[in-house]
Amino acid sequence: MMLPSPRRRARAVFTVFAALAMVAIAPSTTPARAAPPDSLVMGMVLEPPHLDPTAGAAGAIDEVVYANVFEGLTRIGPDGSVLPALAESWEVSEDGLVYTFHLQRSVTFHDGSAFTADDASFSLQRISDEDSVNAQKGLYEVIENVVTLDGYTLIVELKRPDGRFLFNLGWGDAVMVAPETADDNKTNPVGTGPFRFVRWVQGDRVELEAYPDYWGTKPALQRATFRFIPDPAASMAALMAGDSDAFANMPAPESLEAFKADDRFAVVIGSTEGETILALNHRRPPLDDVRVRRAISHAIDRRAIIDGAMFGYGTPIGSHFAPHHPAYVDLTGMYPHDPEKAKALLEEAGIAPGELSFTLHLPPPSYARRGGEIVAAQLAAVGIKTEIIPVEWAQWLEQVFRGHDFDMTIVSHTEPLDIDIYARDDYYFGYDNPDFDAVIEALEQTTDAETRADLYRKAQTILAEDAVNGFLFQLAKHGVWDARLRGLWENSPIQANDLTGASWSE
Amino acid sequence: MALLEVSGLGVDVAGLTLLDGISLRLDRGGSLGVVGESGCGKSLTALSIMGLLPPGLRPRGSVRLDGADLLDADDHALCAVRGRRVAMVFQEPMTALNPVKTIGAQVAEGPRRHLGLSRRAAREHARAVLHRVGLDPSRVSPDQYPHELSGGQCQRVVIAIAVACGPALLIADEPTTALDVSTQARILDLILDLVADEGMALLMISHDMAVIAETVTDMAVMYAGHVVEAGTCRRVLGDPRHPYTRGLMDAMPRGSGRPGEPLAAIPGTVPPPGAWPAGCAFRDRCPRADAACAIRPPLVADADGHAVACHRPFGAGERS
Amino acid sequence: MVETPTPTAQTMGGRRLAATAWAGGAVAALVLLTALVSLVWTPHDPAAMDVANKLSDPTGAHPLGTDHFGRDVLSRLMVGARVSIAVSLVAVGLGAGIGVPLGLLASARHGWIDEAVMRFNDLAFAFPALLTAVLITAVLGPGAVNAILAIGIFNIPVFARVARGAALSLWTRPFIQAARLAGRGRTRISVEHILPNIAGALIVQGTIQFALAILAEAGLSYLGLGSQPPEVSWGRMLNEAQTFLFLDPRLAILPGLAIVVTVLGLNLLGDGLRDRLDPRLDTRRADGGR
Amino acid sequence: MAWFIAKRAVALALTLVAASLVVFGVLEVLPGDPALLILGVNAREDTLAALRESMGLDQPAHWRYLAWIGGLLTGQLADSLTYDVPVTELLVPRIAVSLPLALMALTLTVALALPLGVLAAARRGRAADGAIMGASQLGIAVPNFWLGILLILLFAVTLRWLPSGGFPGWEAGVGPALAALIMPAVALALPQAAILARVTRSSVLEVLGEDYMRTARAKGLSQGEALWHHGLRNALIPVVTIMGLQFSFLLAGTIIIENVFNLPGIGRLIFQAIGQRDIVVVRDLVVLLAAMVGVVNVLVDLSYAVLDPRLRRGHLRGAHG
Repeated sequence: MMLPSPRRRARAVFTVFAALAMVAIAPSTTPARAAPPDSLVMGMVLEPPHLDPTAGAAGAIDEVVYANVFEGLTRIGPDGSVLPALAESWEVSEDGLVYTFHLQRSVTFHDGSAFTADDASFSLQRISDEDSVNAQKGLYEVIENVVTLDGYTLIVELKRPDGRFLFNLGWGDAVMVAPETADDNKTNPVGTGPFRFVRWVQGDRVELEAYPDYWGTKPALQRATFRFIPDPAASMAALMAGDSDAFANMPAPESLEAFKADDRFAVVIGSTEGETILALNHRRPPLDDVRVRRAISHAIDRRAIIDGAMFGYGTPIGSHFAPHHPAYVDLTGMYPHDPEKAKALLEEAGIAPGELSFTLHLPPPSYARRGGEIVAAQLAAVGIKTEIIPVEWAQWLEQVFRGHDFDMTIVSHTEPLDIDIYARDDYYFGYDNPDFDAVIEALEQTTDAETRADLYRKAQTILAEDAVNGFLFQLAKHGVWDARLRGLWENSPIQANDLTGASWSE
Repeated sequence: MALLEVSGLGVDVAGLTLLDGISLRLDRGGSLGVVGESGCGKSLTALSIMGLLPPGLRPRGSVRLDGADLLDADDHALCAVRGRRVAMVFQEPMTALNPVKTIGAQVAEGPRRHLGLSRRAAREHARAVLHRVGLDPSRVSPDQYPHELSGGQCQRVVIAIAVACGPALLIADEPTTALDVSTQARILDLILDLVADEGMALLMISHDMAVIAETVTDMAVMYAGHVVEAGTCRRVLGDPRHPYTRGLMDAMPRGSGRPGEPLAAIPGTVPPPGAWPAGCAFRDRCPRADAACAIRPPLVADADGHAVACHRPFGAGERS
Repeated sequence: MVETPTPTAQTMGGRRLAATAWAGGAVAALVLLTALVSLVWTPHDPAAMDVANKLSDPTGAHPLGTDHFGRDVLSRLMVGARVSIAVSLVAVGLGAGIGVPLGLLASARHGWIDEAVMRFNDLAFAFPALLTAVLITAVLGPGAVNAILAIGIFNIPVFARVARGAALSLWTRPFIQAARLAGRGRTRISVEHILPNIAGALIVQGTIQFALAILAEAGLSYLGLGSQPPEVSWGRMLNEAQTFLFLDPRLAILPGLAIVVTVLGLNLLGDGLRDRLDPRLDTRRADGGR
Repeated sequence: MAWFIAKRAVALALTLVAASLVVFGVLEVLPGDPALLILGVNAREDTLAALRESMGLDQPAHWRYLAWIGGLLTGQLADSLTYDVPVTELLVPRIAVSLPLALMALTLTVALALPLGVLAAARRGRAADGAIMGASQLGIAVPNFWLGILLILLFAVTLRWLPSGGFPGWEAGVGPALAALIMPAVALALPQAAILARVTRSSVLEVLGEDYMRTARAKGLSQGEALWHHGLRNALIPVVTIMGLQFSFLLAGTIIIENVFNLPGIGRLIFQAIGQRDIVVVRDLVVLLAAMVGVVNVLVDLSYAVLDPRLRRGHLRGAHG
């Protein structure tokens, strides 16, 4: 503050500036704080609104409690496969309509009460009920009836065959809860998992501790803390300072280079189920014209988007399907980046250069906001003007998703195997193709793995040929954690931070 | 040795002379009046003696109190003199008092500092002094604030602050100008009373000849930063020599004259510093001025000590 | 003592402008000039991406380096000046355009109109300004135009207050009284006589509000509620630089310096103008602060 | 005095009612459906309707307004739409961050501004004055969030003296908690201190020219003593006015500063709640902030009466007539 003369003031300002400029090359000298070997602090971007996975769509809920506090009858493994959980085994009837689950014995909830078929029956009925407020009610509405045969046998009857029923039961939305505690799970979750809830400092963190009476393999960690750090710069600082041990998914891909160069950290790039797309509103001409949509696909340079918005992390996709899935078909070559071709297609559709002008609604994540800027620039290069409209999620849901009041938007569809959304009636991008609907119809009726894979391939190809949306890239999972940590998931088949197998190496 | 001896006092600001060649002398227990129109430098003279000139104004010459030159003294020494040896009563009683402190506290401050009294003793002392200046504690509490008092009462508080430590010299700068006529006389009486009781010397500053005539034995008439006439009141008032003094006296009977208003008997107003004419500063307004007045007249005293600075003074007993 | 005449429009030319005010004015003019130049010329296309060349350090081609999309930082700073200035200028203009007539009306009519205007002012001051701006942009959606509205609304009471205060003292002046006796209406007097005479005070306040508006625009854009891409403003650049704080602090430091220098220049100019035009305004500045 | 407080309390209540109406109205037109946000993209229409009903969103607006005000008056705040806990429970830990932060910032502001402002006035026109006023011009021009960024770069990244953000909680000890708040407090305080120092300077300068300062000097008080015993209290009156205004800026400033420093305080809560369309939290917080601003304004008025006895009598007179 005390700066005696203008000249000296200028010099002082310059000194500060120079000091700050050195920040970039300042070596990181402080070692990460040595964490006790039985606890873990996991950083997360978003704080869950509450902790009941059966009563909300927020991924952050599952990221804290899934597999840690709550378990379902089945669970999804690190590779996306369906594994037994509270149901140690099951049989499916010939017609695919009756499922018989044999439950684990000696399972207790964290309040000490035993887990029985009655609890399971309650849990399933609760989410498929008339007045259920489950976010994925549509998945469980297929349940016709639930009966308990004895204390540890549960019979579930379906209205129609559902090839993904066991997978869907593995979602956080179908975890097992006790009737006595279900209503309080939002603030005081009581489940059957290896960790029990300790406390939640709203705006800051959730603390868990190992549950001593856990029925399965006991976790190596005694304590687990989830810290919520919304700001990318702050999350980087928290890792560097050792305030957090791990970020299962680092929000700022630009920071990964720095962590890679630092051998205190392990940088693990994995896959997610997030297909990031430039969604086009087919209700709005000329977006109903496949030539225009193809032109847009040719105008897009996926590589530049991945490099610019995600600093190179992400896999280009040519349809709405995850590249790590066995049934994936690489269709990225169908519309190579070719501005001239794009212009030609537009001309063919009778559109003069500069005539087209679209709105582009962008929700908050950086893949959308930054990706949107690049997409806008690429579209401008072929003569399509865009008006960027940044929106909060609440507004995106109401205006874009439900109100269909948009031309284009960028969003990542993070649910696994969600190609069926293209068959839904009146879905937000308004795609309607009976051929595609038939494929999905067949998929739902089929349980045979190979046939299903074929149908998936067919579906992908139809979407790509129709250039339904601009298919951009599969979101990568940017895991950064202390190099001594073991057992964290590399990929993210569902949004979860399963800490069951996590441990510290010596 | 005189109590106060001012010689060759001048005040300059930014190359401008505001006051020049002021010489005054006041003996222990004596009284001296300084009279002149507003803007002639009376107050500046008083502030120079107190060492309280506004920032930027530089005094020269000498101001000796008990033989020690106050203009040379550092601020620490001056603080020991102010309020203790020399005290001052100001023109505007309402603004001279701090609005957010009780009158008792304001009076007690000086004694606590100069007389080394305890907080409690100082408060008692203040109470007594306030009583002495006519503020009966049963009617005006020392715990009251200035805004709860009338103008006259406030001036009594200001006087109490001045006399609280028994100074040897009391400077009263237009002490009654801001008051209504009936109060004026009572305040003057109080001052004279205190001066007589405590054996203080009094330097009375006023634009009002009547006030001077009533309160002091010696006087000096100032005009445009200079003393133009000085002597005993009897001689100066009885036989004014300087045309300006005569003008002032002619204006006197009107009584109500406020500072700043042009004198009825003299055309024009006091020129501001920097606009003083060369030579005699009064010559532009003087009916008797001639070519000789282009040279500044020296202050020359006669055998009785009646001094006048004029090339064309009125003769003894001459009527205008 | 020399009596200082009360400063009014008539005596404005009297005092000299301080050297610091000249310096401030020069800085403000330079920024304005840069903004104008950016309309016709920038070293590079500020929107042109070169992802391969992202986060480049200063080079000959890019004197201030490139950002995370490989865009030229100098060009973006120049264009950013334009948007920051335009948003602030329009916002202040909006505030003055509504606030001054309100203030004049209040001073001319007294009574319930005056009361209503002043109560509106009180209500506006009861909310923290930034909070209301955040709410406004949440309702209307983020963007430069809505940022203008949010900032402009808070300038209305400030200008109303200054205009009313300055005008009230004028209504008692003889030349106004004379105009009234000559049968002029209050509205006409307000426009013909009052307005020119309070222009000095308004210009001073306008300069200060302009500086505050630049800060406010930067704050809103930093929160992601102001200018949106492809528009560039300094606050927007700070917002984008946030995630690169550790990788490339240059991106955060440069736009901030641009803001500081501009606001400093405007404030110095404002202070100088105030000293020259109306020394009594001294304590009002923080009053209008946000 | 009691009458004065009562009168101000009524005025404050009226302002708050007006504020609550404005906020409620604004939130009514806020685009975005909280139920849809909670249930996400796969939610069905009937599920959404069930949730809206359970959140009370299906009631008519005037009914919801009255229910809200009734809740405020009885201290029964509604449940947050996203966190599903009573707003009171959310607020307490947030206030435990924001209030200390605002108070620290205010303390810093005053501790810096008053001495520097007085010093500048006492040394008017000299080097110290020039330096302080120059620095304050610079301080006013610096956006507080940018200052926060610079502080992070300097003290957290380069020097590694302080945490870059986040809040460990008071249970982690006073030391770590204060360490987390000091940079945000400085970032908030410096620009405000720059403003306040200028106000203090001009206020002291005005007081220095007062007659009673000369009276004090004539008593034998040194320049410093006269300023301390007689000048400051008089000079404080305009300073307190600005301080009152600044408290509201500091409160609002937490919105942006808590985002920069990732602090779980009121500012970030309100920003987040707006994004999540948690209108229950937003409206309660806005009224809370308006109430705090209002209370501070009353305190400022009361402090005038403490500082200046003339106003005390004015209020008493108001009481009797």
